[in-house]
Amino acid sequence: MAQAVAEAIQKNYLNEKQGLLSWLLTTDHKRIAILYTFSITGFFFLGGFFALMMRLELLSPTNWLVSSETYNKLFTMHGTIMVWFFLIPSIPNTLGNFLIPMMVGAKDLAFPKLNLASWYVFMLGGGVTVYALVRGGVDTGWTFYTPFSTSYSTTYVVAAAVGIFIAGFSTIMTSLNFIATIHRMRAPGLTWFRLPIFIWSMYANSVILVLNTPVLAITLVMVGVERIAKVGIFDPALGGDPVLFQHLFWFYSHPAVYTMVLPGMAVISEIVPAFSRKPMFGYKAVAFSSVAIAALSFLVWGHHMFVAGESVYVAMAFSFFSFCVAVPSAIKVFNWTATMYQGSVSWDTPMLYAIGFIGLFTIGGMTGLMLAVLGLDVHLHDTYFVIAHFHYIMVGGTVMAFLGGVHYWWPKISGKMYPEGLARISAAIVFIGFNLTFFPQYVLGYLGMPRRYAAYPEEFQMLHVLSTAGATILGVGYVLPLCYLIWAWYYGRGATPNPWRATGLEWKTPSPPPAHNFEVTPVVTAPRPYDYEAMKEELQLV
Amino acid sequence: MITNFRLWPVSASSVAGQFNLLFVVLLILCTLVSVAIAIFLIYSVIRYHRKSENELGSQKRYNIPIEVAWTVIPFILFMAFYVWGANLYFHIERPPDNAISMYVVGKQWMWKIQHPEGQREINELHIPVGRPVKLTMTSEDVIHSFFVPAFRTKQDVLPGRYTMTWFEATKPGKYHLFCAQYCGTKHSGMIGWIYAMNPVDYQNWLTQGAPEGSLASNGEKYFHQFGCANCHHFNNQGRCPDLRNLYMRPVLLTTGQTVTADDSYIRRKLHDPDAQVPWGFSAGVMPNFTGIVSEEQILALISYIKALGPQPGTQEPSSSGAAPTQYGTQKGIGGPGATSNAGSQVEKR
Amino acid sequence: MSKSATLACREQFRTPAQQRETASVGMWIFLANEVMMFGALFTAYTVYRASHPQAFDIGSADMNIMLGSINTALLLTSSLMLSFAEHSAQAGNRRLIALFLILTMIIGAVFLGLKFTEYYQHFQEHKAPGVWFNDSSPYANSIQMFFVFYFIMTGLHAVHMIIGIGILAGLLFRTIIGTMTAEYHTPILFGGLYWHFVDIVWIFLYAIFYLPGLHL
Amino acid sequence: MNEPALSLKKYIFAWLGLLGLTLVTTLIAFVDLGVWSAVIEIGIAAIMASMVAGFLMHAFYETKLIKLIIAAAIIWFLVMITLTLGDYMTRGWLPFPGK
Repeated sequence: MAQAVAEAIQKNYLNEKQGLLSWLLTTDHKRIAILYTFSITGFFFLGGFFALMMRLELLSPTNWLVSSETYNKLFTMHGTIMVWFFLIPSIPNTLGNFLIPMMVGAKDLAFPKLNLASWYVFMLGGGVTVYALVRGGVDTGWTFYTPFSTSYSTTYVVAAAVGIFIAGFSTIMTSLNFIATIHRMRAPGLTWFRLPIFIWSMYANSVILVLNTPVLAITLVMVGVERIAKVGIFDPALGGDPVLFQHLFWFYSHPAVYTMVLPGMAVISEIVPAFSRKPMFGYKAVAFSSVAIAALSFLVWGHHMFVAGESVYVAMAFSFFSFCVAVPSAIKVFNWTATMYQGSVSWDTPMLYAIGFIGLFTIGGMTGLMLAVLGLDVHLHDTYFVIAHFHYIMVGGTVMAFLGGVHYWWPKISGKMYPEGLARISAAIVFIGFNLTFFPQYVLGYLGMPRRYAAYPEEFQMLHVLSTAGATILGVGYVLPLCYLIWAWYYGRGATPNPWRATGLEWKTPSPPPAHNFEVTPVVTAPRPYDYEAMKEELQLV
Repeated sequence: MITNFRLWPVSASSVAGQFNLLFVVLLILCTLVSVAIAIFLIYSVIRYHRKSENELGSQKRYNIPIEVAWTVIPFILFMAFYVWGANLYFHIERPPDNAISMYVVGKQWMWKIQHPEGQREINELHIPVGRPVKLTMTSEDVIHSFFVPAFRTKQDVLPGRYTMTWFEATKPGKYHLFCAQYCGTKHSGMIGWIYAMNPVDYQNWLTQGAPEGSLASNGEKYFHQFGCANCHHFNNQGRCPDLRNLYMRPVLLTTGQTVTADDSYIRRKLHDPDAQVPWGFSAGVMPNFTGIVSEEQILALISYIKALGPQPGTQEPSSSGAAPTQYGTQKGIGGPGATSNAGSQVEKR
Repeated sequence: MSKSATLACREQFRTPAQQRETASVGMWIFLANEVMMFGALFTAYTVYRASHPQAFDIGSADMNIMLGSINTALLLTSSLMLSFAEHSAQAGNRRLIALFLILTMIIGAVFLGLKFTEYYQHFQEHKAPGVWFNDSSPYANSIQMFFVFYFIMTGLHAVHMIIGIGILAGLLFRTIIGTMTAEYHTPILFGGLYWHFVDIVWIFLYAIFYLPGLHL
Repeated sequence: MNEPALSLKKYIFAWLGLLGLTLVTTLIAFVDLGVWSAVIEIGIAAIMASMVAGFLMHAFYETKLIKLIIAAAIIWFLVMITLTLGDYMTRGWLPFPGK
C-alpha cells in the first residue's frame, strides 16, 4: 500500500512524459492549464508594461514622454491585451482548466483535444494581435467605436480585430468544454448541490461566454467588412447607425465584464471556506447568485450608453436591470464575510488575497452602483471614475483572486510550497499599491478628468502623480510573486496532498496529481459540500 | 507648480445642486455600508483567528432570515436610488421651453459653436448666467462628447444625427469644456472653455462681436444660395412644401405615418430627401445635398426655418379632414394640379 | 477491445452512454453559440429594415425568387437525405450511409452553385455593395445596406455550407474505412445536427431576403 | 444506446410539410399585407425552423437539458433583439433631438 502511494506520488502529470513535444501535444487538462499560465503571464506583463508607460506619461500634464499618437496606441493595446488575452482567459483557462475535472471527479475535460486546440487558437489570436502591435499598433481604444475604427483610424484595426476574433473561438471552445464537463462528467453521487461554488461560478461564466462571444465575433466581422470594402454598416454617411455598433459591442462586453469577475468570485468562494474551516455560508444563495448574474448580465448593456444617444426610456430600463444585477453580487459579499464569522480563520497568503478581494470588490461594486444611477452617470461616464471602478473590479477583484488562487492551489499544481513570509509581504504590497494607484482616480473622475487623455489641465496633476507612484508599487507587487513562485517551483518545500486540510475532491489526490487525476473514480457520499463535520477524522480536526 | 488643486468639482449649473445631493447621499450610504462590512470582516478575521493547528470553526451553514434580509433590503435601497436617479436624469434630459438655442458642430479636434445672434466661436462658448441654454449638436466625422464637469452635463455628439444637451449656469466664471468620447489622435486637445457671464456682460459681448447677421439670416442666405427658394415658395404652390410654420409641427407622410418636423427631420431631408415624404408631395423632386451643404450651414438653415413665421390661414381645418395641425394637409388647400403620384411610384415601384 | 468500442468510450468517460450524452451537450451548446452569431446579424438587419422599410423591399425585389425557392427546396431535400443517412447509421448499414452522404453533398454543392450564380448576377446588375454598387434610385444608400446584409449573411451561410460539405466528406471517408458502426456513429448524427442547423438559418434568410420584395 | 431514433415516415412527412410551408409563405408574400407580411413570413419561418429542429434534429425527442440549451439560445437572442429594438422604437418619444 505504502509503496503504491509512493509510486503514485512519484509518477505525476509533470514527470510522466518528458520533452517539449509531450507538452505541445498534450491533451492533459493540467498541462494545458500550465501552457495557458505561461501565455497569460506573458500577456499580463506585456499589458502591464503599456500601463506603466501610460502612468509615466501622465506624470506631467503635457506630452512629456510620448506623443498623443503613441499614448492612444498604449491604452488601446493595454485594454485589448488585458481584456482578451489576460482577464477573460486568466482564471478559467488556468485554474479552471486545472481544477474543474478534479473538482467534479473526472479523469479529464469532456473534450481534451478541443482543449488543446483552444490553446493553439488562443496563441494564434494572440500572435495576430501582437503582429498588429509590432507593425505599428492600433489607436481605436479597446472598444473599437465606429465610425472612428471603420473610417478614420489609419492604424492596424483589421489585424487587431482578426486577432480578437480568433481568440474568441478559443474562449468558446473552453467554455463549451466546461459546460459539457460540468453537466455530464460529474463523479457518481456528485449532485449539483454537492458541487463546490467554484464549479457553479465557472459554469455561469462559461454560459455567458458561449452566448456572448459570437456576438463580438460577428460585430468585429462587420467592422472589418466596413473597413475593407468601404460599405456603410455603421457609417452614418451611408445610412448606418454608430449606436448600433455600441449596442452589439456592449451586448458582448458587459456580460464579458462579468466573465472577468465571476471566476474571481469562484476562487474566493473556495479560499474563504478553506481558510475559515467552515462551510460556505448560504451555499445555495451563493450558487444561485452566480446563475442570476449570468442571466441578468445580458440585460444591462445599455448602461454604457446613457449619454451615447440611446433613448431615455430604454436607458431607464437598462438602469433598472443594472440595479437588479447588483443584488446577487451583494449577496456574495455578505455570505463571504458571514463565512469567516465564527470560523477558524487562518492568515495564510491566499486568505489575505481573499480579504483584499472582498474589500476592493465592495468598493468597486459600490461605485458601480453610482454609475448605474442614471443622473449620476451623465457626469461620471467616460471619466476616470469609470476607470477606477472597473480596475477595482478587474484588478482589485480578478487579479487579486487569481493571485490568491495561484497561491492556494500552488501546492497542488507544482507539488511544492511557496515561501509564506515573502508571499504575505507581496500580498500587502499589491493591496497598498493598488489602492494608491486607483483610489485617486475616483477623485479625478469626479472632478471631471476624461478618459484617454494624453495631456490634461494641470489642476489634475497631483492626483495623477499619486496614481503613478502607486502603480510602481503595484508593479513590484506583481513581479515579486513571479520571482518567488518560479523559485518555489524548483526549490520549494514538498507539499502534502492536502496542505490546507480543505474538503474539495482536488485535495484527495496526490500533489502533483497523476495524469488521470484519480487512481479510482471517487464516489461522493457526503450529502453536502465543504463537509468538515463528516471529514473531521480524515482531516484530523477537532 | 500645482495650481487649483481641489477635491470637489466646481458646481455652477442649476442641476449641479441636485446632482451633488444625490451623489453625496449615495456616497455616504455606500461608505457606511462598506465600513460596516470592513469592520465585520476585520472583526471576524481577528476575533476568530486560528488558535491551534487542528482547530475547526463553527459549522453553521445558513440562516434564512438573514439571507432574505440582505437580499431584500439592498434591493429596496437600490430601487430608491434608481427612482431618484431616473428622476434626475429625466429632468436633465429635457430642456426648459425658454432655453436659448445654440448649435454645436464637433469635428476632429475642435468644437464649432454658433449663436442664434450669428456669433461663431471655436473651442469657446459664451453664455449668460441664469438663462437655460439648449445645444443642438452634431459631428462632422466621428463621435465626440460635449462634457462640462462644472455643469454636470455630458452628451455624445454623433455624426449623422442631432443630439441635445442643455444647462443653466448659475455662477459667472470660466469652466472646462472637454471631449469625453475618444475621437482620435488629438482627443485630449479637443478642449475648450465655457464663459458664463452676467446678462449685462453677455449683452456687451454679443454687441462687441458684431457678426454680419444672425444665424437665421445666414440661413436665409443659404436658402437662396443653394436654390431652396426656387422651389419652396411661400404660397402653397409648386411641387415643394411651404416651409412656413413647419418647425416642430407634425407632418403627415405619404405612408400615413406622422413625424415631427424637428431639427433631425429637416436635416434628414437634406441628406435623404426621398425618405419620409410629406403627404401630397412626391419623392424624386428634391435633390440630395449630401456633400454640398456643411453641417454648420444646415444648422443655419434650420434656424431660418424655425424663424419663419406662422402661415396665415392654416390654423383652420382643411377640407382633407385630417387634423388641422398636421403640416402635410396644407397641400389640400394648394390645389390638385401639383399632386403627382411619381413619389408613390418610386416608393412602390 | 475493438477500435469502434474504444472510440465509443474514450478514456475520460466511464460508459459509452456518458460519452454520447456529453458530446451531444457539447454539440448543442455549439449550435446555441451559432444561433447568437447569426442572431447578431439578424438584430442588425432588423434595426435597419425597421428604419428603411421601403428601401429594403425594393432591394429584396432584385432577388431571384426562382433560384431562391429552388435553393430552399434543395436544402430541405439535402437535409432529408442526411436524415436517411443517420437512419442507416443507426441500422449500421455502411453502404446506405455512404450513398446518402454522397447525395447530401451533391445537393449541397448544387445549392452553392446556384448561390454563386445569384452572386454573379448581382455583380452584373451592380448590386454588390462597395465599389461595384451602382444604383440611381433615391434610396441607393439604404438599398446598398440591404445588399451588405444580404452578402454578409448569405455569405456566412455559404461558408457554413462549405464547412458542412467538408465535414460530410470526412464522415464519408470514415464510413468507407469502416469506423462508423451501429455502436459508434455519433459523428454522423452531429454532422446531421450541423447541417440541419444551417438549413434552419437558410429558412430565415429566405424569409427576410427573398420574400419582402415579392409583392412589388 | 439511448439516442433518439425516428422512423423514416416521420422524416418524409416533415420534409413534405416543410416544402408545403415554403410554397405557402412564398405565395403569401406576393400579397401586400403591410406590416403583417413580415410577421407572417417570420412566423412561418419559425414554424419551419421548429419542424427542422424538432424532427430532423430530434429536438422533440431529446433530454430536458438539450431542450434547455435550445430555449436558452432562443431567449438570449430575443433579449438582444428586443432591448436593441427597444432603443430604436422609443427614440423620438421626447420632442428633443437624440432623446
